[in-house]
Amino acid sequence: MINKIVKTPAIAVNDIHDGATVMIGGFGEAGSPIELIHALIDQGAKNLTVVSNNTGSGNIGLAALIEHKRVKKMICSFPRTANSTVFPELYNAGEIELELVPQGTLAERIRAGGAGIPAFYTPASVNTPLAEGKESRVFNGVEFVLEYGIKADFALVKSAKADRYGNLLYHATARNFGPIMCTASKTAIVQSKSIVEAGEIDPETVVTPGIFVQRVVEITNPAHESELVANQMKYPW
Amino acid sequence: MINKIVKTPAIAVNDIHDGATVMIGGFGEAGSPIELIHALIDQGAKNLTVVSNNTGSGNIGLAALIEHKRVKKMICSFPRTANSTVFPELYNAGEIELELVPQGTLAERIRAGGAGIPAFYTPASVNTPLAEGKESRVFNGVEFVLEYGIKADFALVKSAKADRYGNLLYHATARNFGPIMCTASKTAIVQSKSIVEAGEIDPETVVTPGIFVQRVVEITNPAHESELVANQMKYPW
Amino acid sequence: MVETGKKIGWDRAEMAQKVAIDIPDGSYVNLGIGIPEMVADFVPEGRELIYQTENGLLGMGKVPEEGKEDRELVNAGKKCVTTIAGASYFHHADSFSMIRGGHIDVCVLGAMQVSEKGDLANWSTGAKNAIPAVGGAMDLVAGVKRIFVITQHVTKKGVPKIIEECTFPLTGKQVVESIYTDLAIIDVKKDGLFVREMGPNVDFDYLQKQTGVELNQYNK
Amino acid sequence: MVETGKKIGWDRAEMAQKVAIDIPDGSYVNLGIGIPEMVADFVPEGRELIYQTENGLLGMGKVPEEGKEDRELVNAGKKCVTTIAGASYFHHADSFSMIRGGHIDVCVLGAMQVSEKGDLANWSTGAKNAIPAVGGAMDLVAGVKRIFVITQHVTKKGVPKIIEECTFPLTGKQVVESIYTDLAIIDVKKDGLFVREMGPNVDFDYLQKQTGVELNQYNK
Repeated sequence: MINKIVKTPAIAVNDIHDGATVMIGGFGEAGSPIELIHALIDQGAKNLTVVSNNTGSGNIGLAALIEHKRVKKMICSFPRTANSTVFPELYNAGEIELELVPQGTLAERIRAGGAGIPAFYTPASVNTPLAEGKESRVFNGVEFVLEYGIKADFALVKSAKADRYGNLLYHATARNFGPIMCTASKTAIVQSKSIVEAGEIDPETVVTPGIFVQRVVEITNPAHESELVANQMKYPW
Repeated sequence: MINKIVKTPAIAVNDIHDGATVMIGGFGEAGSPIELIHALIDQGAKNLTVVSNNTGSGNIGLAALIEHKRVKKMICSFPRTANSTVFPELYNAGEIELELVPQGTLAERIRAGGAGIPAFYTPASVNTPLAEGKESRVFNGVEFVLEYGIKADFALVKSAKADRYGNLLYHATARNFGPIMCTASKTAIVQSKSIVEAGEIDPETVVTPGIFVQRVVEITNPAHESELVANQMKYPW
Repeated sequence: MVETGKKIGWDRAEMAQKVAIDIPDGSYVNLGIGIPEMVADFVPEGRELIYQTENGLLGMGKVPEEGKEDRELVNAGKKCVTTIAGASYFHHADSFSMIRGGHIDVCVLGAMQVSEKGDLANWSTGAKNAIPAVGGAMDLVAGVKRIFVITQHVTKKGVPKIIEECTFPLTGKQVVESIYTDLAIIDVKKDGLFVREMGPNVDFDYLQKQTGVELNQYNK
Repeated sequence: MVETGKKIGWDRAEMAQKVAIDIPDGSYVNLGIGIPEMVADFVPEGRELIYQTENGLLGMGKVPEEGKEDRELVNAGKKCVTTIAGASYFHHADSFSMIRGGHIDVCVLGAMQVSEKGDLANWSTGAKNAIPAVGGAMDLVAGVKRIFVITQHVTKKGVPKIIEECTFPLTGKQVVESIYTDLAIIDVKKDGLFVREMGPNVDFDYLQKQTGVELNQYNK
């Protein structure tokens, strides 16, 4: 019987190796898989390349992973938040690399990685510093830039409902990067608010088909990032 | 108030012009918008370029549109069916053009057209006759072929449920090309088995967001293509 | 000549209202973070606009009542929002397919600088120690049909933001259609910038002095 | 030497069974139209395979009971199917993301010709008046991790299908991992074709005579 359910976040992230590329879902707080990130901090893997839209808040979640110097390089669109100094300090100290990618290009590069598309052309960033050094090409009189698919060794993603096959439903705008990150990673690890029996999720409504998911762990009461930040929590606590 | 609902298929297809590119949903019978196609036959537009996976069955639906010589060119992956001689006869007589595209490339080209991606690379068809004359390029030691996005003036699509905004749900494998064709066409025209009030479709389950749809017409009892073919029906009847 | 002691130009709410009036009924609209968000409060009676937020929601509604916030139902500025009846959620690649694919009618953005040709700079001053952060701005200006900019006419230090060539790194080249400032509404045309409307107690000479590039008047 | 009067080789069901045995538990599988579809009937007890059909369904189930067919719930061969508990529907671009993106473990396809290098020809004879039709075959061979071919060893006219170089237009180059015929199971290796197993009453000499290219034996 196919059963992708694992018991704890620690087991779920157990084999993330030093130097791995890890995609981490979330748009700010929404969809951020905090419990999986904390398990990864406990696990100790370092020299990670992290693909995530932001760089985390306060001193918990992704910001804590960065603060503990586990991240060699960030690939993201918006590495600034009002309430975190972790990334800026390391960046200005030259201790973390940054590949800045327009948000839509980041999303499309992840989707391409998952869809077996090695490269595609986009109009975003043409004539801006972010297109410097990149190949460009004119189609029908309009200039486009060549961008490459991104794949990862692992993805950490948060879902609302899952089953043993790895079929996923998300909640509201917590969906964001989750579905495409699952497709682009060899091992997609999902923390889900609930796990239900196979067949309880209507096949018409499945957002991430189970084929894209390798492990699911149930986290029924995930922490709220903004609450942890408001309480000035630091991980590990 | 935004209201994309129109009363009849005739009104829905009224402005399809001679020479238009028209995407037509469906994988065989599943998802084929027969009533819209028949309305298009009645309407009379000709010299059409049709993008559709197949070329229709018997003498109804897409096969009838082809039989009435309204189609100048087909862009499709599988122009053969067990029960239609319409396309083969015109093709062998040199009266219809064919651009044969691998099914996954066809799907991705349509998606690219809708997503503002002018071109992308795919491994499908490399080293085959379908890659002849196409640009190719090696990424990480593997050869890929350059393929271009496809856009259309109109799309004809079948859905199961719709609302006044054009939000759509589909039924089972009738979904196939519908969602991507809506995105790639200037005017997406949808026949829906039912139309419900805005808000009745759960936002988590919407398959085609209304932004991609311009017109919706309710067809509560669509004809079954296989029944029409079995009864040797010919359109117009 | 502008008289002193009188209110000069529009306040933010009035600027937002001016933008709102120019968005046609039935439009799909993406509002940037900050002043652009205020546009939603001034949609003229009888018009229905649909708001897209690039983090995966079409049919964004009003700010939620206090105590009813859902921290995972947010807009691009990460503020809590609601949904209208008829909304839909989707993932980021689908969201930017809407944007890049030209399906959004209007995008309203803030600006650091706008050039005579409609070039927009709104993501970075290029300063050495600034952390570069671009978000979805480059995709929006590349893909949305009409780009409206809403901004103060000059910086807090009084430096013109509407200039001949942007000195800050660009977000996009030749992308802005119209600029809504506290002093005027200015259209970007092939042959230059044209003043469509001036705010209360603003005259053309005053406006020109606050602007880093030559302005034109319609019908002159 | 093969004795006459005895059944030579495997029938279609046995061929399908041989393929089924070689598909690991938990695999995601795409079955081509025709004989490949029979593979699903022979999955060994205790294994769970998930079937994908490229027209937008993961978790395809058995043929429906008579009278319970849904004409819009079909497989790639346009035959009515059912879904398992845990199935999902998706559109064509997402479906081929699964295929092209390397997420399907095994694809079983029919063949017109297979070459010594594992080239596959299964979509067109290249004949003048034939209507070319390719479907999803080229995407499948380009994207799926392991391609198994199931085919009669020779054509109805007795012409070998396993040959040095395909004469028909290719579906894909160097894509086939193993060939399951009525006479043998043959693995495509870098240094040639290797016979892994022969059917009842088939010996190597007989098999070689039915084959258009030199075969190798393991451990020889």
